[in-house]
Amino acid sequence: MMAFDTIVNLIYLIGTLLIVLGLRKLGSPDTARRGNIEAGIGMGLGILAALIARLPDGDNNYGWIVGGALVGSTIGWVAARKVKMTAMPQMVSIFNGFGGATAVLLAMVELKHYYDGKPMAGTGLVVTLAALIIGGVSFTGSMLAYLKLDGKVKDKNVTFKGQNTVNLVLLLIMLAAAVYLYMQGTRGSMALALVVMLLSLVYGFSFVAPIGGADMPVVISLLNSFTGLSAASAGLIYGNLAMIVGGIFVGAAGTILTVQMCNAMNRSLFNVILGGFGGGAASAAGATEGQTVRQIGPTDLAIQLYYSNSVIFVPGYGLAVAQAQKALKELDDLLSENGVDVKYAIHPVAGRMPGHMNVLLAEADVPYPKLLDLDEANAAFPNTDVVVIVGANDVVNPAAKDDPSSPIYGMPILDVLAAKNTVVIKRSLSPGYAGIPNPLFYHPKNAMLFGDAKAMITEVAAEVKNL
Amino acid sequence: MMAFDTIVNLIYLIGTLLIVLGLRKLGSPDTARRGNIEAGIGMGLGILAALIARLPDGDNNYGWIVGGALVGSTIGWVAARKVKMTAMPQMVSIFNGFGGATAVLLAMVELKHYYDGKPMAGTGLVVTLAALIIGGVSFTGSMLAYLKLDGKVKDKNVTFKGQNTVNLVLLLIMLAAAVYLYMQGTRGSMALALVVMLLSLVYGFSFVAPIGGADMPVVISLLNSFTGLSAASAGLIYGNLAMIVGGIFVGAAGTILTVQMCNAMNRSLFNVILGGFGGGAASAAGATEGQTVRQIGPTDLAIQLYYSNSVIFVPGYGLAVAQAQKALKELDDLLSENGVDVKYAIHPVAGRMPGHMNVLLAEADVPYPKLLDLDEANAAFPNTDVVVIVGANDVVNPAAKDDPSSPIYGMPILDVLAAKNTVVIKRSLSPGYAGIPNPLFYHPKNAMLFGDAKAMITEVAAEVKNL
Amino acid sequence: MEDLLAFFRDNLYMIYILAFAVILGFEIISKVPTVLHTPLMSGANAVSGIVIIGAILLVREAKADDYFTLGIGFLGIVLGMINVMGGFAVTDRMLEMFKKKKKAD
Amino acid sequence: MEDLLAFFRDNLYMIYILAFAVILGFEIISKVPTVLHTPLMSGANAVSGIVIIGAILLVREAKADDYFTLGIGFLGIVLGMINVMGGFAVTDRMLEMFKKKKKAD
Ligand SMILES: NC(=O)c1ccc[n+]([C@@H]2O[C@H](COP(=O)([O-])OP(=O)(O)OC[C@H]3O[C@@H](n4cnc5c(N)ncnc54)[C@H](OP(=O)(O)O)[C@@H]3O)[C@@H](O)[C@H]2O)c1
Ligand SMILES: NC(=O)c1ccc[n+]([C@@H]2O[C@H](COP(=O)([O-])OP(=O)(O)OC[C@H]3O[C@@H](n4cnc5c(N)ncnc54)[C@H](OP(=O)(O)O)[C@@H]3O)[C@@H](O)[C@H]2O)c1
Repeated sequence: MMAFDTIVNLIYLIGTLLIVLGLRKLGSPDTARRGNIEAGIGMGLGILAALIARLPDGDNNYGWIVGGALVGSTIGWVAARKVKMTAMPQMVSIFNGFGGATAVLLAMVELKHYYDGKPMAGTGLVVTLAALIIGGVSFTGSMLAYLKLDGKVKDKNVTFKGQNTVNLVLLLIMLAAAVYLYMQGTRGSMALALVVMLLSLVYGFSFVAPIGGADMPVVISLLNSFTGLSAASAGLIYGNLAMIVGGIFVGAAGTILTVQMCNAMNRSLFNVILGGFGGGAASAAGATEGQTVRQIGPTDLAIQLYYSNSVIFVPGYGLAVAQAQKALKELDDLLSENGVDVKYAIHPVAGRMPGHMNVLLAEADVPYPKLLDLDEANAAFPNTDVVVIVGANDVVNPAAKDDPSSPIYGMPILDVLAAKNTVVIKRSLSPGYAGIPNPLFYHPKNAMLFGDAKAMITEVAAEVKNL
Repeated sequence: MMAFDTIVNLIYLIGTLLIVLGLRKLGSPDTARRGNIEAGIGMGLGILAALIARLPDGDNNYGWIVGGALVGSTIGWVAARKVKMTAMPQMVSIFNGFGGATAVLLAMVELKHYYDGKPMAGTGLVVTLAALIIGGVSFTGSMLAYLKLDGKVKDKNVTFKGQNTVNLVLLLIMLAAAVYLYMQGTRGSMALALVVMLLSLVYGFSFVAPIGGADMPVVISLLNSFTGLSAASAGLIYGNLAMIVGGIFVGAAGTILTVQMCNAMNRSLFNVILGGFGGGAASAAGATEGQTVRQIGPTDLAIQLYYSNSVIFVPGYGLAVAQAQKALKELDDLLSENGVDVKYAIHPVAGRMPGHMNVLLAEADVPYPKLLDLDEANAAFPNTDVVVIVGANDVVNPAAKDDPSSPIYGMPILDVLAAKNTVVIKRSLSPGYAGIPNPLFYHPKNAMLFGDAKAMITEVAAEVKNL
Repeated sequence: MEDLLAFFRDNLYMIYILAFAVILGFEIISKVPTVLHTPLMSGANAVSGIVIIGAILLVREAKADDYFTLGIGFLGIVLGMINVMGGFAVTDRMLEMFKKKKKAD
Repeated sequence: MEDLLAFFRDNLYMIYILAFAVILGFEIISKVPTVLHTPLMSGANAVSGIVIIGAILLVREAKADDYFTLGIGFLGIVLGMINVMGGFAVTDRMLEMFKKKKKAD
């Protein structure tokens, strides 16, 4: 029987190592998919070990477990398969929230048992409360992040002046309540535990509220590291090494990933959490008033593209919104058939999640060698006849290079003005994510084609066909 | 007293983490120096903890310890400060051997105590024997590596036909003896232990013997990982976590570093250990017979350089041997003063240790921005008037690109023929490290300046001064 | 203070493990290319669902008539499993997209 | 087999630590630029001198008249200390060279 326990522990060990090594492989394009599968197998081994491990008592209740697992996997699987490629971040956010919720549920049950008289080890109460509040914050935070990403909640509906102060106060109250509950020891009660739980749920919501909707990918990564930490805390309750190690590992990985994402946008995590962007927009907008904009029609653009030698498309968030990737690929095909050299310039933070554009274009079967990264694109622009910017804005804003007072100053951009001509396809002159005006629109080299990205691209393609 | 033990353990922990984090920082140029210092502090903490930890018995004998530590540090420090920059790998090899020797000494004493009747834990004997044989191989292996690197032992003096078979047999005998000693348990004897020790020392020597002298840096890295493993084994004897973790960590790091070094030379570790290179040289050499070589004198080269717009120097092993780096820097200064754009192209495996050329040129105060790495250099050659190859050979051998039958085929090279002219400074037409002829010497674009690198460079510089 | 020391004493090995897990987490993620941030986030999210193990243990340890624990535990398993299964599946779908590109390479 | 299982049982935490140390060692070294290989090798060499701790413990545990142990232990400390001190010093000297270049950058 001792031998059996050891085997169970070995399964846990192998599972944990597979998870670590799997996530490691996820970090490199060649091995990413295999890495994900390995991590999944590792998780499966962990679950297997938890199912077969010998326990001191209890009735096993495998029926409940298998039932719950079946329901959960089915929902998870179907949701993951059905979700649209563009709605992935929302999905991840919901999933993450559920992980946090699980930690909350565990903590509440353990607290109930504790107050019913079941003893807890010395650090048991601390870690239970940690699992409770971290899980709680992660749960509601993730849900709000989902709602914001999905456009169901608009930033302006959940923000107000002085919010950051209110948040700080809320955080302190929540922590104080948790500490008080800890001090009470066995004299605590479920009622008090419920209060702590509610406070953590409220704080999770209010923590995410002031953060701009477009920053949600970063926030999800941060909340994901919270879920990891709550899992690790829960692991300490059960003395389960796989949960502890896996949770801590994800906590660390999520934290550094969050920082990396912020770096890619040239912003600090602090700046993101405090709600960043948007403040200086109104004043700066005035500067461009009175400047003129040159417009172009679909037919003219079709002709211009048709007779070019080289064209580079710069896709942005608007392409994703308009679902214009397939139309763009068709236009590309038509042009390529006629000997035009067509490429795509992918800015690392174009769109709303890292790799957003790569994923969209891959979905539309654009071959990989046609995609230029930031440096390649900037090297290619000087030899390019026309750069067509499709629903992108911030990533081609020259203010990031020229204007030290701009909030995006310092962010590396696609330097499209190095090309002979540029055309921007978007619906209006309104600003993008960072909420700042774009001098490119008013540049003599540039022409604007106003309209929905998909509609316009389709029209241009039709015109090219007629030529 | 419990508290004291815990503090000692915490010191060990912090020491170990500092070592790990220090080595991590060693991997990036900006933080490398700080990383080394941090790892050193970590080691210091480990030693401190070992000095103050409470032990079950023993007389402490601090006199002996302090004495030994003083002698050892003084020797180590003076040797490290006095050694010439070019002789660093030799030094490292000796140091590494001493680490292995320490493990051997520990193991022998523990065995003596064991046979004298002191009990050992279940796995104690296994790990003691492991420390003994791994340490022994590392010791003599490192010593021979040192002798080879220093030129005190020539490859041909220690190689013979069928050596690899002999080595395999030796390895098996050594392992068999160790297993036998283990099986004997308390019935073993110091005499037998001495036999095992001698076998490991002999095997260490014979293991390194067939490996080419120029591959010694790779071998040292491998032997270093052995020393780490022997330290970890010794750590298991004492149940000392710092030794175990530190040793295993270095074992893993050394192993992967060895593999990386092999990759940089486009060879496998297996190929290196079996003695690689040299076999096909004689036959291939015939191919170049009858081809003509264009020679150039120092005066002509001086004029050519003086009237060029851009010159790139390609330093190689011959530059290191001739100690010509200072002379080259002087020539650079003279040319730069006269408006010639001078750069240096650094191949990653030029010379005999990684970073060899960078270190040498840094020693001669060549500013960093003048150094081009492989890709930068290959991009710069097409716009370069003259490329002067100083004591380099393999790293500019076009056969690596053109000739699939060449043993270095596939190794990335400096593509100097893309430049307008090339000049090679070396003493003869004899091959370099890989032992293969170099078609570059016979190329119409190329001229040879025969002579010692330092002498020739100094002459050219003198001629430039006279112009 | 005494408490803290006692904690360190009793959990020395655990602390080594935690420290290494943290360093590994940092080390593995730093230097990952931007395009892989989203799949990585999603993969890490799936792994954080490891809390499901706790829910399984909770239910197994419960008495068969302890409907409070069983009910909450069941809910925990459902939610945790959605996190795990959905997380890995969605990550795989994202990476499928990337693989397509590879082939064209 | 029984032995092996017993070993795993008694050393479970240790095995986690070892596994993590190995993964960390691999992870930290992979992707290091070629120019830093030599200093890294040298730094790793210095760290392998950690075996000195064993020599110190050996000498401390010996009786003051056990000259065999003391003598060999002394020699071990000398050699180990050469490895440690020399290793770090020589690494520092190499890296000094690299720093020089930085300044000129
Ligand atoms: N990728 C990431 O990981 C990530 C994460 C968080 C934040 N961000 C931030 O997001 C921004 C990304 O820059 P971006 O240039 O891709 O996008 P952007 O600056 O947000 O601009 C998108 C533009 O698309 C246009 N648009 C919207 N719907 C459209 C439609 N149906 N048809 C045509 N155009 C449409 C909008 O203009 P109209 O309304 O006039 O049409 C808008 O100006 C950066 O500031 C980045 O820092 C990125
Ligand atoms: N860097 C590393 O980490 C490392 C480690 C192990 C092996 N290697 C290997 O070492 C080789 C390095 O290539 P390399 O081009 O630097 O060197 P190389 O191919 O070994 O050639 C060096 C040349 O220098 C000449 N030379 C020797 N002494 C000289 C002197 N006093 N004055 C002028 N010339 C002199 C020699 O020709 P003469 O005799 O005609 O003068 C020789 O052909 C590669 O094959 C690489 O794989 C490198």
